[in-house]
Amino acid sequence: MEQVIANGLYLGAQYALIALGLTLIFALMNVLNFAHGQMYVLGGFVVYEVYGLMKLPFVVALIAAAATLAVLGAVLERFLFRTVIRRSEREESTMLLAAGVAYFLDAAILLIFGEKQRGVRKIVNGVFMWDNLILPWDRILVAGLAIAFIVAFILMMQYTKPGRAMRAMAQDRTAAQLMGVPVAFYGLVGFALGAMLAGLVGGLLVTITGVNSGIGGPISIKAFMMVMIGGAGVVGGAIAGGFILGMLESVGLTVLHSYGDVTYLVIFIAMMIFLAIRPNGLMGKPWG
Amino acid sequence: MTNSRRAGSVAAVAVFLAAVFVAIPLAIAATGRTDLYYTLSSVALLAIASGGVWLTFYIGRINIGQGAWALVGGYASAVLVTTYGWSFWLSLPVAGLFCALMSMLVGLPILRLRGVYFSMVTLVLTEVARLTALALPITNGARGITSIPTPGAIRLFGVTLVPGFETFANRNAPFYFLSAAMMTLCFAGLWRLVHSRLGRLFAAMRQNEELASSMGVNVPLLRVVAYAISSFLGGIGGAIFVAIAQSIYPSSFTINDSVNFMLNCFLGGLGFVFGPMLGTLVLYFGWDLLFQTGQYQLLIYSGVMILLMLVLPNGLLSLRWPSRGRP
Amino acid sequence: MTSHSTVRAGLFGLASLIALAAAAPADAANPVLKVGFVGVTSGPAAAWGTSNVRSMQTLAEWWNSQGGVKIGDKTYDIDVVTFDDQKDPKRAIAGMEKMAQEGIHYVVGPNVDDGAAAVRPVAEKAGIIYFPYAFPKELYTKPASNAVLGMVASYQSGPAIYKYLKEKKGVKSVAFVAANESDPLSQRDSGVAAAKALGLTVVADKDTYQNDTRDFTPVLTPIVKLNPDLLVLSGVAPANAPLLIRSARELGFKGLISTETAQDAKVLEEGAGELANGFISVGGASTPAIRSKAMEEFIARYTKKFGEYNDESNTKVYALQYIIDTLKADPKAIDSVDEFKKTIDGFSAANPYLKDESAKLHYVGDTSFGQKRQLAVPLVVNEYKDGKFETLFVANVD
Amino acid sequence: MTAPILTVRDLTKRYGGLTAVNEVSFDVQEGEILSVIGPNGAGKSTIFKLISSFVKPTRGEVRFRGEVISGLAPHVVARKGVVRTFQETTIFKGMTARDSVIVAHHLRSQASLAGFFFGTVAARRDEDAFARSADEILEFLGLDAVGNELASNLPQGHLRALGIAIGLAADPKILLLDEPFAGMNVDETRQAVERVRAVRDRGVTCLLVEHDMAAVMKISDRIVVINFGVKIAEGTPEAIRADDKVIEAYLGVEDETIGL
Repeated sequence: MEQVIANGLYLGAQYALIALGLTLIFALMNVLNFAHGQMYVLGGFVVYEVYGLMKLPFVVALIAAAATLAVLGAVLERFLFRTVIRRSEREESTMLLAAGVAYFLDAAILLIFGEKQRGVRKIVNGVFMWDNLILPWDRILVAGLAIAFIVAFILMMQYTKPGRAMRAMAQDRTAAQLMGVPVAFYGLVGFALGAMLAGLVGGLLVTITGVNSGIGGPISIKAFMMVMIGGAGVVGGAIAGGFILGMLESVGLTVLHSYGDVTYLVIFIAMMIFLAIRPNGLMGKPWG
Repeated sequence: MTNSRRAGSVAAVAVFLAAVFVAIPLAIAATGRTDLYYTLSSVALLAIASGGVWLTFYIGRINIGQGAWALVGGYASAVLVTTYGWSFWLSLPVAGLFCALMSMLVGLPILRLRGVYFSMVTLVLTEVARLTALALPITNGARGITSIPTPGAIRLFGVTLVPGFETFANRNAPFYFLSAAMMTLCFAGLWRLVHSRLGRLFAAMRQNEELASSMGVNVPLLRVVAYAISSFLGGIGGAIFVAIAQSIYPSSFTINDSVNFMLNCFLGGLGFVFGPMLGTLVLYFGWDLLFQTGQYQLLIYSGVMILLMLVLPNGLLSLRWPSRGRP
Repeated sequence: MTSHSTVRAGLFGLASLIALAAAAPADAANPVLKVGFVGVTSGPAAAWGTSNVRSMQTLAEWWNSQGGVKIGDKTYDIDVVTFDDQKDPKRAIAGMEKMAQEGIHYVVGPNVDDGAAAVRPVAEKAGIIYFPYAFPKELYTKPASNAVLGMVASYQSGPAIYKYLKEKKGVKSVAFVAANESDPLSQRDSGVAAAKALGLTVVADKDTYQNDTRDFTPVLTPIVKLNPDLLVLSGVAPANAPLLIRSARELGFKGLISTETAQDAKVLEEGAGELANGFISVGGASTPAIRSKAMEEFIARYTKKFGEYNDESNTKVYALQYIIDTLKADPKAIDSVDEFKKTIDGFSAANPYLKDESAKLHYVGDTSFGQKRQLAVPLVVNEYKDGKFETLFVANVD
Repeated sequence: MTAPILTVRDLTKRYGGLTAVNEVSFDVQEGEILSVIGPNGAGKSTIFKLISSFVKPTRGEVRFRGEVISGLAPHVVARKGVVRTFQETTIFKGMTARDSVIVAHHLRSQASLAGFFFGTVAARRDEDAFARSADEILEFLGLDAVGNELASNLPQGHLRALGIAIGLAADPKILLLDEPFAGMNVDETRQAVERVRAVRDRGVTCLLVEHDMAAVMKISDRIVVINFGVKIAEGTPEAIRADDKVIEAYLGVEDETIGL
C-alpha cells in the first residue's frame, strides 16, 4: 500500500503542475487552451535537444524549455488570441482557435522532431528502497522539483505585484481594469506564464517518460480532467485536481486490478457523478 | 416575414435542393469522381451530428460529447441488424430514439453543469462510451462488429420503394442520397424548431436560465429535450456511418470526433442554423482536398483554420450577415 | 494594421507551402505505376504509418533512380500515393475511395483494426488489394478476399515465443498488460489463449492502461507484486515499450519481458537504457544477422533520405516488394485484381533482403485463414542488448 | 378580511453556520402593495429568493392561496401565479424588448410545443394573441417606442420597465419586485412608483423588496421591516415611521436613506 500512495503522490505532483498552467490561462482569459498538451510536448523536445543531444546541463535545458514556451505563449496571445477575443461575439469562439493552434503545433512538432519516441539519459541514478517501498531517485527529484515549482508559483501569485494583479484580474476583469491594472499586459504575461509552466513540466518529465510528438492531445485531455475535478480557474483547484487524479489512478489501478478492463470506466463515471453533485468542481469559480 | 424575404427563402431552399440532389450527382457523373459521393455522404452525416451539437450550443452548452452518441447510435443499429436480424431501416430510427432516451438519463444530472464544466464532462462521456463499448459483451468488445449487411430494400404492399443497396453498381450513390436526404430532413427540422416557440424558449434559456424559469419555463425539462434531440441527431449520423463502413469498433467515434463536431459549429457560426453544415463541409472536405500535400497536410489545414478564425471569428456565415445575432 | 499584415504573411507562407508540395515527382519518361498507402501518419500513432510510407518512398525512389521496374514488356516508374487517415476509420474509407478514384489497385495499409475493417467494402467493390497491418481474422478469411496481411500476426508469433521461453528459459507463469484499445486488447486475448494452450499459468490478464498514460508505475505495481516469470506487453506501441520496461524494472521486476510487435532499438536505448536488456520482441523481418547487402543499401538510402532509420521498416519494406514482384510474375495483374489473386497461390520469387539465397517471397496463411492471404516474412524473435537486437531464433509462418 | 393571497410562516434560511433569515412570518393581502425593507445585509434578498422559490428554506414555508409553494421548482411557482422580476442586469441580452415580452407569454400558451413546431391553428392563434398582448403591455409601461431595440441597448430606466413587462407577460397573480427603485434619482423613482401603482391597479398584488425608504413610504399599503434576518416591525407606513426599533435599525446604518 505504501507503494500505491507513493505512486499517487508522485503522479499527483506532476499532474498538478500540468494543470496549473491550464487553469491560469483559463482564469485570466477564459480560454480553454486545447494546445496545452502540445506546449508540454514542445518543452519536452527542447530539453531533449539541449540536454539529450547537445549534452548541456539539465538546468540549462529546463531554462531553455521555459523560455521557448514563454515566448511562444506571448506570441500566441498577442497575435492570435487577443485579436479573436476582441472580435468575436461569444468568447467560447477561442476554442476553435485553440484547437487550430493545437493541430498546428502537432504538425510542426511532427515535422521538426519526427514521429519517434525520444528519451534522455537519467538525471540521477539509483533507487531509493525502504521496506516495501521502491522509488527511483530521479522520480523523487522530479516530484520534488515539481512541488518546488508549484510553491514558487503560489508565492509569486501571493506576494509579487504581477501576481496580485493577475489574481485581481482572475476575480473580476472589469474591476481590475478600473483599479488601474493593465489587463492587456497581464493577459500576455499570464498566457506566457501558463505556456511556460506547460513547457517546464514537459521538460521535467522527459527525463522519466521521454516524449513523442503525438501525446499532446491526450495530455491536454488529461489536464482538462484535473482542472474539472478541482474546479476551473482556481490555483488551489488545479493542484487539488492533479493530486486527486494521481491518487485515483494509483489506487484505482490497484484496487480494481482484478477487474482490469473497467478501471478507467469506473474512474470516469465516478468523476461524472462527482461533478453532477458539485457542478463547479471542488473549489471552482462558477461560469460567467 | 415579409413576402420578398419569404420568396427569397423559398428560392434558397430550391437552389439548395437542386444542388444537392441534381447538380452534384450530375457533376459527379460528368467528371467520374465517384469518390466524392463518399466524401459528401460523410459531410452530410457529420453535419447531422454537428447540427445536434449546434442545438446544445443554442441552449448555451458547449457539447464535446457528440462522439459518444454517434457511437451509441452506431452500435445500436449494428447490434439490431446483426444480432437481432432487424432491417437497417427500422434500426435507424430506433438507434436515434435509443440515443435520445439514454441521453435523457445522462443529461438530467450533467445538464446542471455550465460552461467549461459541461464541456469537460461531455468530453469524458465520449471516453466513457468508448470504454463501455470495449467492456460490454453485446458490442463484442475490442473485436468490434464487422460484416454488417448493407441496407436492404424497403417494400410496402409488394411495391419496392427503395431498392436494396447491394443492387447498385456504385454503392456510394445510394448512401449519398440517403445521407443527403437525412441531412435535409434534419436541418429542416432544426430550422423549424429554432424558429418555432421552442426555439425562442431555447434562446431565452441560453441568455438567462433564471429569468426563463421565472416566467414559468421548465428549464431543466427543456434542457433535456434539447439534449435528447441533439443526441438523436448524433445517433442517426452514427448509425448511417456504420452502414457505410459495414463495421463498427469502439474507436469508430472518439474524442477527436467530438471535438470536430464542436469545431464544425464554431467554424460555420454559432448564430446560424446552417452553420454546422457549412462548417463540416469546409473542415472535412478541406482535409480531403489537401491530401496531395502529403506530410504538410496537417500543417496547412491547421494554418488555414487559424487564419479563418482570425478573419471571421464569428464563423463563416457571419461573412454575409455581419453581426446580426439572429439565427 | 498588424493583424492584416499577419494575415497576409500567413497566406503567403501557405501559398508557398502548397506550391512546394504540388511540385512533386514525375519526369515522365516511363509510364507511372501508382501504388497507394492509406494509414496513419499523424497523431499519437504516427510512427506506424510513417515507417510504412518512408519504406515505400525509399524503395520507389531507389527503383526509379535505376530506370524503373520492368513489368512484362514495359518499364514503369513507381509513384507512391499516400493518404493520412489520422487513425480514423471514416477517413480511411475516404482514403480508399481516393485510391479507387486514382485507378490504384494495390494499397498498403491501414495500420489498425477498425480502419482495415471499414475499408473492406470499398476495396472489394472497387477491386483493390490492400495490405493491412491489422490482425482480425475476418479480414483474411472467406468471403473476404482482397486483404493480404502484411506481417506476422500476434496469434502466430505469440505461441512461438511462449513455447521458446517455456522450453529454453523455464517460464511457468505469465502476466499480460495492454492498452485499452481494440488492437492491443485483441492481441492480448489471443496471447492469453496461446499461453493457456501451452499450459502456462496466466496470473494477470485484465490489466489495461489509457493511451494518455505516460508513467506506468501505477499500472505495473499490482502486476509486479504477482511476480510472474514473463510479462507480456500486448500490442505495445513502440513509444510505450521503453516506459513500461523501465517502470517494471525500477519496481524490481526480475522476470522476462516480451511483446509480439516490432520495436525500435534506438527508442528502447533512449527510453530505458540498459534496463531494456533482455527484452524480447518480434524483430523487423530483416535483422542484421540475416539481412542481405540489398537490405543494407535500403537502410542506407532510407537513413540518407529521412535522417534516421526505423527498425519497424525491416518488416514494412516487404509490402511494396511483394506487390511489384507479384506483378512481374503476372503483368496482367496490373489492371486485374482477379489475376493477382490467381497468381498469389503459386507465386514464388527470390527474397532480396535476406542473406540466405534460398529464401523465397511467397504467400502464406492457409493455416490461419484457409487461403493464402498473408505475406511470408521471416518471424525473427529478438533480444535487445545494449542498443542492438540479437536474434534468438528465426521461424516461418505456416 | 378575505384570506391572504400569500402567507409566509417561520421562514428560516441558514448558510452553514450563518442564519440569513430567522423565523420570519407575514401575510400579503390580495390587491395590496406590501414592501419588505431593511438595511443592507438584513436578509431581504434571501427572503425574496425564498418566496420566489429560487432558494429552498431551511425551515418554515410559503403558501400561495393556502398551497405550499416553498421548495417547488421556480417555474412551477411561476405557473401558479407567483412571478418575480429581476434587477436590470438580468435580461435576454440578444433579444429585442418586444421579443422578450412575447417569449415571456410562455405560460399563456394553449398549443403544445409540438403544436408550435408544426404550426397548428392553435399555435398560430397563440402567436397572434401573444403579439397583441405584448404590444399592450409595452404600451402600458411606456415601452412601445423602444419595442424593437435590442434589450442590451436600452437605458436603465427602460430596463426596469422591461423587467416588469416580462413579469406581467407571465400573467401573475402576485408580482415580486426585486429592488425596483435601486440606483434611481428622484425623478426616475417617481415614475417607477407610478408604474408599480398602475400594475397594482391592473389587479396584480405587488410584493416589493426595497432599500429606498422614501419611495416605499409613498407607495406601500403595508411594510414589513427586517433586520439581521429577523422581522422587527410590520404595519402601515405611518406606523413604521413611528417605530423606534425601525429608526434605531436604520440609524445604525445610514440615516439619509430613511427619508424622514
